[in-house]
Amino acid sequence: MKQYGYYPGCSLERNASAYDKSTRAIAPALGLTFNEIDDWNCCGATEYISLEKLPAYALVGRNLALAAEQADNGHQLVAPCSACFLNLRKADRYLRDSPVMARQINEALAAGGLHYEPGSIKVRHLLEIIVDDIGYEAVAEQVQAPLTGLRVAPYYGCLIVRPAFDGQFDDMEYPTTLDRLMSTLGAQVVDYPVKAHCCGGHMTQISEPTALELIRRLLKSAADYEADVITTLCPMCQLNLDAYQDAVNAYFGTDYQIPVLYFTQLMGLAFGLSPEEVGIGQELVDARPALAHIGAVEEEAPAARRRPSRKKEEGLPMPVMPEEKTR
Amino acid sequence: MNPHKSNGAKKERIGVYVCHCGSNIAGIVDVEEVSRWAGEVLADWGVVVSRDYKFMCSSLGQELIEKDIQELDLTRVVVGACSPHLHEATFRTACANGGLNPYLCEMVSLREQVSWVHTDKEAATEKAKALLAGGVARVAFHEPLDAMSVPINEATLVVGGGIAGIQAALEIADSGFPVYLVEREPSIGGHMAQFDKTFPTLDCSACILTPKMVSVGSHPNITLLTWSEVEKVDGYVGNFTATVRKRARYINIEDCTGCGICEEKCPKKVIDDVFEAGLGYRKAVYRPFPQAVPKYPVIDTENCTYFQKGKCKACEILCPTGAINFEQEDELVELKVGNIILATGYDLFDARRITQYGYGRLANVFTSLEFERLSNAAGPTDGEIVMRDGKSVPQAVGIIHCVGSRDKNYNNYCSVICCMQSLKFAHLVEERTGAEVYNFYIDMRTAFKDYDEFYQRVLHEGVHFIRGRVAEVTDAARLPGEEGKLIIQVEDTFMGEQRRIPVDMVILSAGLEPRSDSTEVAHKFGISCSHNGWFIEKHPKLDPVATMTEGIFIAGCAQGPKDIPASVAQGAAAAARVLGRIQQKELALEPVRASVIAEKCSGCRICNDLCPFNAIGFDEEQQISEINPALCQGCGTCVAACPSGAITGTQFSDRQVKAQLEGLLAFATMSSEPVAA
Amino acid sequence: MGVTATRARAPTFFEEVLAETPGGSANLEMCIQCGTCGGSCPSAADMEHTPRRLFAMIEAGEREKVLRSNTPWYCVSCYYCMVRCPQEVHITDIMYSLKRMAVREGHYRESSAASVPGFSETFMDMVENYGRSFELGLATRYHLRHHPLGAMKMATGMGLDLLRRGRMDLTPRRIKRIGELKAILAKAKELGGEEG
Amino acid sequence: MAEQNGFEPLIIGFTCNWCSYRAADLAGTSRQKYPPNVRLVRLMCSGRLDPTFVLKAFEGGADAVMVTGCHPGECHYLEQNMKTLRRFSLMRRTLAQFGIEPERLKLVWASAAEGVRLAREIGNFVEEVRALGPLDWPSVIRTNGDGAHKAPPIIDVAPAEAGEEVPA
Repeated sequence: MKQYGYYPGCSLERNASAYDKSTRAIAPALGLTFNEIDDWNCCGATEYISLEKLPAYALVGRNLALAAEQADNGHQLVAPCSACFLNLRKADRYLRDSPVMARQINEALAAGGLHYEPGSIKVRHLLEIIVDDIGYEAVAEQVQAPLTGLRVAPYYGCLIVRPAFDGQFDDMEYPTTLDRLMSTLGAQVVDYPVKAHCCGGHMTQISEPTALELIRRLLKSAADYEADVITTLCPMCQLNLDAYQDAVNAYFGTDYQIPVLYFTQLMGLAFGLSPEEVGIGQELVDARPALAHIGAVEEEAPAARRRPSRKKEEGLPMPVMPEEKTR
Repeated sequence: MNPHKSNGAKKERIGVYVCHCGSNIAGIVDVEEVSRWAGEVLADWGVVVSRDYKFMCSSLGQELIEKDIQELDLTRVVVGACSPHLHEATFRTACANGGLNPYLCEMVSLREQVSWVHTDKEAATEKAKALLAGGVARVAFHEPLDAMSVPINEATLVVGGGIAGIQAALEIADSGFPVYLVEREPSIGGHMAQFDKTFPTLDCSACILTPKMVSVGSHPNITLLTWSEVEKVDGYVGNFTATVRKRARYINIEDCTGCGICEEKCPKKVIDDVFEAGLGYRKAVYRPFPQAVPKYPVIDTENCTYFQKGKCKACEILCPTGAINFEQEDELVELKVGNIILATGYDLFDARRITQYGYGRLANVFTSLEFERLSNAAGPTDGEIVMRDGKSVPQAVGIIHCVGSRDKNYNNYCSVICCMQSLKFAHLVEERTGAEVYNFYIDMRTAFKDYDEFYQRVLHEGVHFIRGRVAEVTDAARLPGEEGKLIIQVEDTFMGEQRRIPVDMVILSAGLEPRSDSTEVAHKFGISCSHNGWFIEKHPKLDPVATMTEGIFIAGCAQGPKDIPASVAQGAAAAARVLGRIQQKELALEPVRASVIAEKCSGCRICNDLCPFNAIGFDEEQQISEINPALCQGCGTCVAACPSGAITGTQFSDRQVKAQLEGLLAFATMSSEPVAA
Repeated sequence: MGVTATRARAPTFFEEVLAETPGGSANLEMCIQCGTCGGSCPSAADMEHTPRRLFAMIEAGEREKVLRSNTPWYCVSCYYCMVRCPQEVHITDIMYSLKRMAVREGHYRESSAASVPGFSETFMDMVENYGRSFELGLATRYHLRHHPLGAMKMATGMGLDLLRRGRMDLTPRRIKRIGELKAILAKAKELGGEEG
Repeated sequence: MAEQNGFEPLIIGFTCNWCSYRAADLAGTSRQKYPPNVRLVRLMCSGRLDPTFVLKAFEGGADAVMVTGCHPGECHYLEQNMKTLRRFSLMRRTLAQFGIEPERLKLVWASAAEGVRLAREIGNFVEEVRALGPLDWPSVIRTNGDGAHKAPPIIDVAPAEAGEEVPA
């Protein structure tokens, strides 16, 4: 059993409870134990830092201090939400880089009886521990109901891959770990170009037209490549792509109907869990039609599909990518 | 504290000369006071005369020193002026002219280390005194030395058969001296042989290069070793021994006529990622290109069906002269040479590393080298500029500058050639396809003769120029006009707005990088590499093709990115330096050398492994270490490491350094009164 | 690194921006105006000035123009600019610094993004009083205050759907030791005030 | 420049002929200002730095010693600066044994192109040493040596060269 501190973050309490539910549901199969940090507080998202500097770092600092205090978790703290992941990791990094700020933050924490030694907690994203600590092979062993025939568009968003504050986990522009994880589950991975582009984050609250355009770009590209479902690893991305899909359709006169599921939900389904056990049904764009054809006897030949082709059959040779050589 | 008190009977007569350097030193340092002080306070230390003068380096200043040596019987000279790197040679000559051994002179830097870097006149004057005291204390322990000399072997080894190496080899060979030219690939020619046109004149690259290649191949003074690599270098300037591995070609060259039938009949086709930059094919037995020098092919065993599967031998069966020889083995050749020129060239930046530009993922993104082959009449498309499908002609082409250059995430230097190369591409695309061409640049760098005129010409041809570093190249269409296109997303910094330009083809002007093995090569030849991996020249301005290692010279892109004219100039310059050496017949060396005091050496051998130049050997018979003065470069590491104090270094002996320390600290608190010891 | 405040004069606007930005050196003095940031920005089309232009304005000391600009408020924190910047300028962090300075000096009120900090303020109030955010309730509150029409839309359309699927709280959750958090934040604000 | 205690430290800087000495030249030609507290000694290579030079400098009244050399991988004698790096760590430990703050010995890599950097490093070091205060070498020996008023024995480890007396 691998032990980790667990920082669900505000979204997973309610809006993204399907993410929380499915994460907890697949943990036993993967040999993961998550110990939720007691009495954690909000990480401040992208908002708090816009108004206050030191209090914003103190806010995150309290979580790091609590995680360090409740250290029956190997000093590893897992955050499933990309924004929480970034804020926790960034605070730890900046406190390490700036002894002056570290001193000030600890002065503030002392007011609440807490202390944090920068660098004592290693912040990890949920996807990162599944891919790096558990590994694709171990995941493959758990697959009982492969997602054969399901065309999945892996959507990474920004903050899990950028700006790599504490070691780069995947390519910052064209990541592939989630792609590989989805293939491991038996899904047909859609290699579409905008998988690490931005969903707009809180821009929906600030300038809705700006946000809708960003969401439209993602939906359009996923639709161009005929994805059945988009899979995500961040509550903010899920909310924007899912809950604002109707608004995008209304604003741009489009008709996208692409369900957006957390990668843990798809893992759960592939592991043989029931849709209810992984929180299917909480999404606004109904995933059931897309999921219905998993396990369908015959899937129509992919060649019949119209989609932009990347590689030409003849003509001049394409450069060989290093990963193609090694695989 | 007087460093010389203990020096007993032998009292030196020291002359001190303080230079005003116009107002450069005198503006901050009170030179008259410094000179007066040295004459009085340092009289105890042997100073018999101290003078200041407007310009010590002038002929009048030098004569002053010469005259004093003769009239006052000076035995040592200290000059407080500029950096020794500037005028040490000048004042040594003055000493020699006055009849004093030139190495009995010491220079103190009062300009670079005092007047130019300090503002407080009083503090600067006190520091100048301290530095002078250090020099005076040190100079007493200088020894008269003779410059060393070594004989020079007339043969030269040139490593790398690109344009710089070719030029160097021809210059030396034409002067009548033997040259060995070693090239790793099956043919000489280097990158230049891959190009179609050369900027800014648009000369055909092959037309100007091929005659030179032929000269190399047929030159009586040049021994060409292609498909070969230098494995080991021993020896020192004038007297190197290089061991070269001649890889087996599996061709008996005395029988081969270069007819090309083997190539034609070989059933195995492979992507040629060297000469064709991955854009074309070659066979398993091949010459990289028809004009290859030498004309003999090689068999690439990794791809040859016979070597891999044990049968085929089509080439052997069909060769009209029976020149194929599958039994051939690598050969090791020892070359004795006096000088070595390294012209090992560059690698192209791997554009796959900048993921957002899509190279390797998006079919119609090309690198600059791919485009050179695409536009080359002898290339895989016979010079047709077409897209990756091999037939469609692009209607819009984007050329991106600075790919992998001027970027701290990759290489933070400018690759020098990319702006001009991109302009050349723009011209060729415009001329041959009539496509709309867009150049995306950060700064347009068109220095050197006729370069900016070429920019003007391309502007006139209607090529679009957008000032902005491209953010990404994507096939994710947002708008109807973008469907099926590559979209270049960029901020047009002159407009101050983000733009998306749909094109059919993107050319990445990839930067130049040091060879991936440049550090190992530098090590092998005993020269230095910058942290990027470029070879380091002896002086960036005044000695650009020599290295810190005597007898080893560098030319072309191995030293840093440069264009063809500059590479040719360096090749010729390196040749000139070598020829100068050869003409001297023997070479004088700076006598900064370490030597072992035999009676003190305990034979512990600690020093043996410390020397990077393998100058320290061990005399088994006497059980002591010994230093080969011709190999020793004088770094002094062994001197510092010897636990018995048995190694001493001329010019930087323990007593010289320690005396200087005492001098520097004798007036410790910045007051000019000696501190009571 | 290149910019050290050893001179005996009041810091320039440029230096103030650097001082406000945490995490070692923000490298703003290294900007070569190449536009990689403006080219990469997903919301550049809606910005009054591209980030690159804003940096030139900071260099020129155009305090009011910069702090009145809507640019930082349209930053979506995607970090594309920061990871692509060839000079390693900490662009995203500088945007946060500019937001804080704009709010502190009240300049944002004159910008076209005048209502934007309101969202952040609502968010901050919630975090300070409950220790957690409940983003959808937050959105409703914010909209009620700033965009009543938007709030209507939230409440009837998407909001209702989310509520129905159990994804929206009507009341925020409060952490157990809210007093501890309040004390920490109060102390941090005090220290921040000293610093500013 | 802060002058709270009026203490002007005296620092000896050892430079490599090929990089840091040239960096000092460059600092001069580009008129980079730095405090006059440092006096430079030229060696051919930082690898020439005999530990006794450092002790000699402290004994002679220096408050601190700065060792400068080429960046790792850029040594003009290939890799001798790496030997300096090893000796540097050793010397710092030795200093600590004498009761001298190891911070009084500093290692700075500076290429021939880094005049600005060298000037800045000198400036920083002067401030660091100013904060440490003056080094009282004789009392250091008194409290940490074997009670005698003499230099630590390591000074005499390298015997005088044949027929010469080491100036003392």
